[in-house]
Amino acid sequence: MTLPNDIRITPELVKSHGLKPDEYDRFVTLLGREPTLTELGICSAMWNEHCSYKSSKKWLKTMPTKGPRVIQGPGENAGVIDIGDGDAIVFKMESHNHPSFIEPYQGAATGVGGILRDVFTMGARPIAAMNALRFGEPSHPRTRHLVSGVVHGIGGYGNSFGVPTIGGEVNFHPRYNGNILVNAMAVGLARADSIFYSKAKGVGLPVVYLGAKTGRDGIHGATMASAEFDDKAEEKRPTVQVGDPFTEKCLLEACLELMASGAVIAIQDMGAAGLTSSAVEMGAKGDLGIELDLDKVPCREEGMTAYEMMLSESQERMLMVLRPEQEKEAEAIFHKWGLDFAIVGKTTDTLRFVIRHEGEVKADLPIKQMGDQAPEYDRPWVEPKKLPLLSDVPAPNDLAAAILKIVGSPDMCSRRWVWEQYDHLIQSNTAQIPGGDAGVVRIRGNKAIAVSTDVTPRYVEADPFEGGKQAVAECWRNLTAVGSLPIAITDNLNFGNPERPEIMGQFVKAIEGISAACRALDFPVVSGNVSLYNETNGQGILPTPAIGGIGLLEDLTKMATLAFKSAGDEILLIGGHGTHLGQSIYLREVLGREEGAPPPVDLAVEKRNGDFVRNLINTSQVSAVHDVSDGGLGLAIIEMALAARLGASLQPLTHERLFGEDQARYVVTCAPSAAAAISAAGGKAGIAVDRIGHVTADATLNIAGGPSISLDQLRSAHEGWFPAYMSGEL
Amino acid sequence: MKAKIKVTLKSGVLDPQGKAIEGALGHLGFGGVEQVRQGKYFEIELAETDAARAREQVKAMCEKLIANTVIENYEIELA
Amino acid sequence: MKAKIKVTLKSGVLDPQGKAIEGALGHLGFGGVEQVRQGKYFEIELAETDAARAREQVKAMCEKLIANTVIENYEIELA
Amino acid sequence: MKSAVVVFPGINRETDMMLALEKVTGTKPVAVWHTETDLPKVDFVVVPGGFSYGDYLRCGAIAARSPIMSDIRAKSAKGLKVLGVCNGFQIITEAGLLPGALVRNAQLRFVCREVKLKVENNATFFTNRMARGAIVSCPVAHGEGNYICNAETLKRLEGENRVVFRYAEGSNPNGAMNDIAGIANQSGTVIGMMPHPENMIEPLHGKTDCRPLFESLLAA
Ligand SMILES: Nc1ncnc2c1ncn2[C@@H]1O[C@H](COP(=O)(O)OP(=O)(O)O)[C@@H](O)[C@H]1O
Ligand SMILES: [Mg+2]
Repeated sequence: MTLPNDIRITPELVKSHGLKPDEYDRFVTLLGREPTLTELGICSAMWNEHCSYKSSKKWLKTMPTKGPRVIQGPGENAGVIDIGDGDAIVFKMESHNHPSFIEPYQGAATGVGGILRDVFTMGARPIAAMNALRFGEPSHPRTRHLVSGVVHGIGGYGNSFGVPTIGGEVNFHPRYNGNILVNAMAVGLARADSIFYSKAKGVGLPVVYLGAKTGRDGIHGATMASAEFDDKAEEKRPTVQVGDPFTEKCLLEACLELMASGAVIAIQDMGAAGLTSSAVEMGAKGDLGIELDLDKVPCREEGMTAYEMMLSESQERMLMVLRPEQEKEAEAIFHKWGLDFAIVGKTTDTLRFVIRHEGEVKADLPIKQMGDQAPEYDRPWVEPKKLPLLSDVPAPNDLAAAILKIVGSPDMCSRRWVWEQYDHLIQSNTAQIPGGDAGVVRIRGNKAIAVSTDVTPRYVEADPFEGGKQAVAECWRNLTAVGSLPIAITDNLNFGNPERPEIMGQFVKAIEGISAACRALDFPVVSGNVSLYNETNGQGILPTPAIGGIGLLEDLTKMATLAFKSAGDEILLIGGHGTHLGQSIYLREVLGREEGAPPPVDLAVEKRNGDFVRNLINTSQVSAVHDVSDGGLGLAIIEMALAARLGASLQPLTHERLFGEDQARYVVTCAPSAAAAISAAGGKAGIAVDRIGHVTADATLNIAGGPSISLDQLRSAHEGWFPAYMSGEL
Repeated sequence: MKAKIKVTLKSGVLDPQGKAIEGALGHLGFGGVEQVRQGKYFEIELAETDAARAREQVKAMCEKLIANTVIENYEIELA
Repeated sequence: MKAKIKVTLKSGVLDPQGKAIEGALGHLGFGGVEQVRQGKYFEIELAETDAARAREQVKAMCEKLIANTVIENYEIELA
Repeated sequence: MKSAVVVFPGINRETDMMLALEKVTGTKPVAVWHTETDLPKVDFVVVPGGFSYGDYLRCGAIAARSPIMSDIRAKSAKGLKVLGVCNGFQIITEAGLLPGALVRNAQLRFVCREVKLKVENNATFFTNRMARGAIVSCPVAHGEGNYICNAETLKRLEGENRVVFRYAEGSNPNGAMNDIAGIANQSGTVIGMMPHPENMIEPLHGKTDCRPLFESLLAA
């Protein structure tokens, strides 16, 4: 069979579509003929890294994805977990790195829009959002503009849509100068018995187009998003996708209303490679063919070609297979919300993906090969070199100065400037706003969930395996520190160019580490996203596997917060004193060195200590809890003091003890009368419990035999950096 | 001198605002509205008195700050 | 026909955006910027072909929706 | 006390408001869709917060011109009690129920934070359970809450004791004139405010400072 082929497919054209010659040959063999331009476009979109996971599949398969609470693991729009009482939590994290680098406001905004869509496509109402951000060094000429645009864009979309943004991360590092990371996470609530999937069922059923009209937005965004950057990036720019949170909000309400009516058989949002990937996904998953008539597609612009319609990444669109008898009802719902509704095709039993436009067949492809049988690579990789354990790191000349430097450093200072631009209260269920160890939102009654995103890229760079373990462990620890039981994670694996064996080595070992931690902590991976080729002129980002975790709080009245509660309370360090300064914030910020092995993570100890602390919280034995992570014990205690306007008086502490970043540790406070019992219980469990001081009414941090610093001083350092930097004063 | 600058979205770039206004005008009973596009408008008072130099300056301001040339075009008028 | 509408803040109404741009231009090293005022700009495609009637329509649109006459002035140009 | 909450496309704090009304007053309000032309018989109507029509053109501008608002305008002229919160304040102001305008926050950023509110007028249907001069905590969440009006309007608002809420203790988050957080019309039957009392009524919210506002509705 041949198709009318207006444009000759040259090697250059193939290359410009990001297809390698062998991949193109594979495609031609598959077709038994030369493809049309539309077919080439479809193939390039489906087979690029972003949609096909061709470099990562092999390794993603090795992650633990099962567990008693898992309703849906990786492979759908989002993961689904059971939280009891017939409730399910639907969540996922996704990157929008390259678009945000090119146009920070719209890139970040549409990133948020995309992940929200992934969640409500499955029938869940979004109840929380998070964002993990990585920028270049503050002194880089573009950094301020990028931070401002990205934060503004995340707020602009999420606030208008109406989801509380309750947490995230912000890091700065020169290795992100040419490739920032914008990872957005969304969490939704659904009934466990009414989750919606993308798998089409039934032959001859209408395929319906919902939402906004199709324009030329982001054509080739999907292929762009997997192309390594060079200085020409700005020229390679696709027409930027513009987000419309208002339409998305209407789309959410319309979809939930329609789902409740029982009319929906299968539904899939149009993300990267819009109409193409959504249609192929629905068909391939359901072992069905799909026929689309592009003359029926609602277009925003004149004279759009089949190629453009199939590759457009216009936002706020959905594709759905509908029960024919409820067509009119469905249409009425969408028109009520002012959205487009058009029947653009039907399901078939041919297993072909057929595109008609203006009376011509523009594409006729084997649907399964385009979808779940895309190429898969086992890329060569090398074992990362181990760095030596760093011993005897010198003490600072001036301890007070060192503390203030760390408290006010770009990575450690307060993120208030960021999260005050996010509506973290909407929906009336926010029990813990940003600034604590995890964001917490009420589900109903006293049941709530906690959410945290974590990774320490400098650890992963120094040791991908330990760093991968640490990212999961810290997330688990943050969820534990508010008293919740960690139950599942999503991930966003941001790495450099996988065609370089050392980068692939980082990827492989990080996944090994993540998997080991997930197994040890009963913390399965239920969804995720991979972003590769984060590299500019051969310089890759720090490997950044962001972990987004969900914890369950059965009784909100037991929730712990990090603020000191009352003067006189004893301060206990659980998990032993700090010793490890390799790759620490102290080493970097005070001594200006990024060296050595990161702190090792003993997963058994992590679990034992965490379960112990969670039990203290659930039995109301402690008044405040904070995990010890970046910056060590010193920063943890300062954050607890600043949050309460209460001081702390501490026994003598060496710089190892103050700044060591040893894992599996927590700071808790309790009534003096309760301290003995807690250390006794710790003793029995073989857990070090050190009574290191007490909370004071006077607003100073007091270290016996060391400095004493007023909270005002600490606060202005902690709160000062971000606003000063953003206003251009730094 | 005074510079008047019109900043408009490049053609093809989605304009949610324009779309919403279009709809609202319809509901208010205004017929025959085929399309609405929303842009920005700026008036800048300059110390510069030489038109050519003023235009140069304003062009640079647009490129650097006033217009987001990734998605917007601009048009300068001097008075 | 096509209507071009400039909506500007009434003099005396403070304009935080304009002020911010003024400041930013200063930071960027643009001297001699005495004042910046930000307004809105609209382009409306009309079915109407008669200029007088078109102007009437657009005037009504501005009064009813497009400008907030409590704080804004508008200026219509037909093309 | 029968109340209604008006819903426009893009409004997103209607559930927060309905929950607060139900939790404090004990009666569930009715939700009214913007295309309705006739408001059901109620003692009190709330225009809630959100981003009606995406805040496109101007915050509240498009919603203010929808069918239901004409009926609310008519009924408020006959004394119907109206409360506009955040986007609701912007909507009823655009609709001409209150004077002045709400423009971009002075710092040009959206702000979500707890502020202190001073109750300047406790003789209204929404403040009668509060002491005059009382200071309460209340969250704000808006990008365009900067209240402005001309000199004589400001003079009248102050002179006629129509400033109901003022940002206290230097907590003005948006640069509003005279720290104005909420105002009333001449007869005191229409109140608009930027802060979100509906988000501070139960222990979960950290404080319950704003419960008395809703309790006031029962006395009114
Ligand atoms: N981009 C962001 N958006 C919202 N909240 C953020 C963001 N970045 C950091 N935060 C919040 O600031 C606090 C400190 O962040 P971080 O130091 O990463 O916490 P932790 O060390 O407990 O993981 C957390 O409550 C976090 O949720
Ligand atoms: Mg923490």
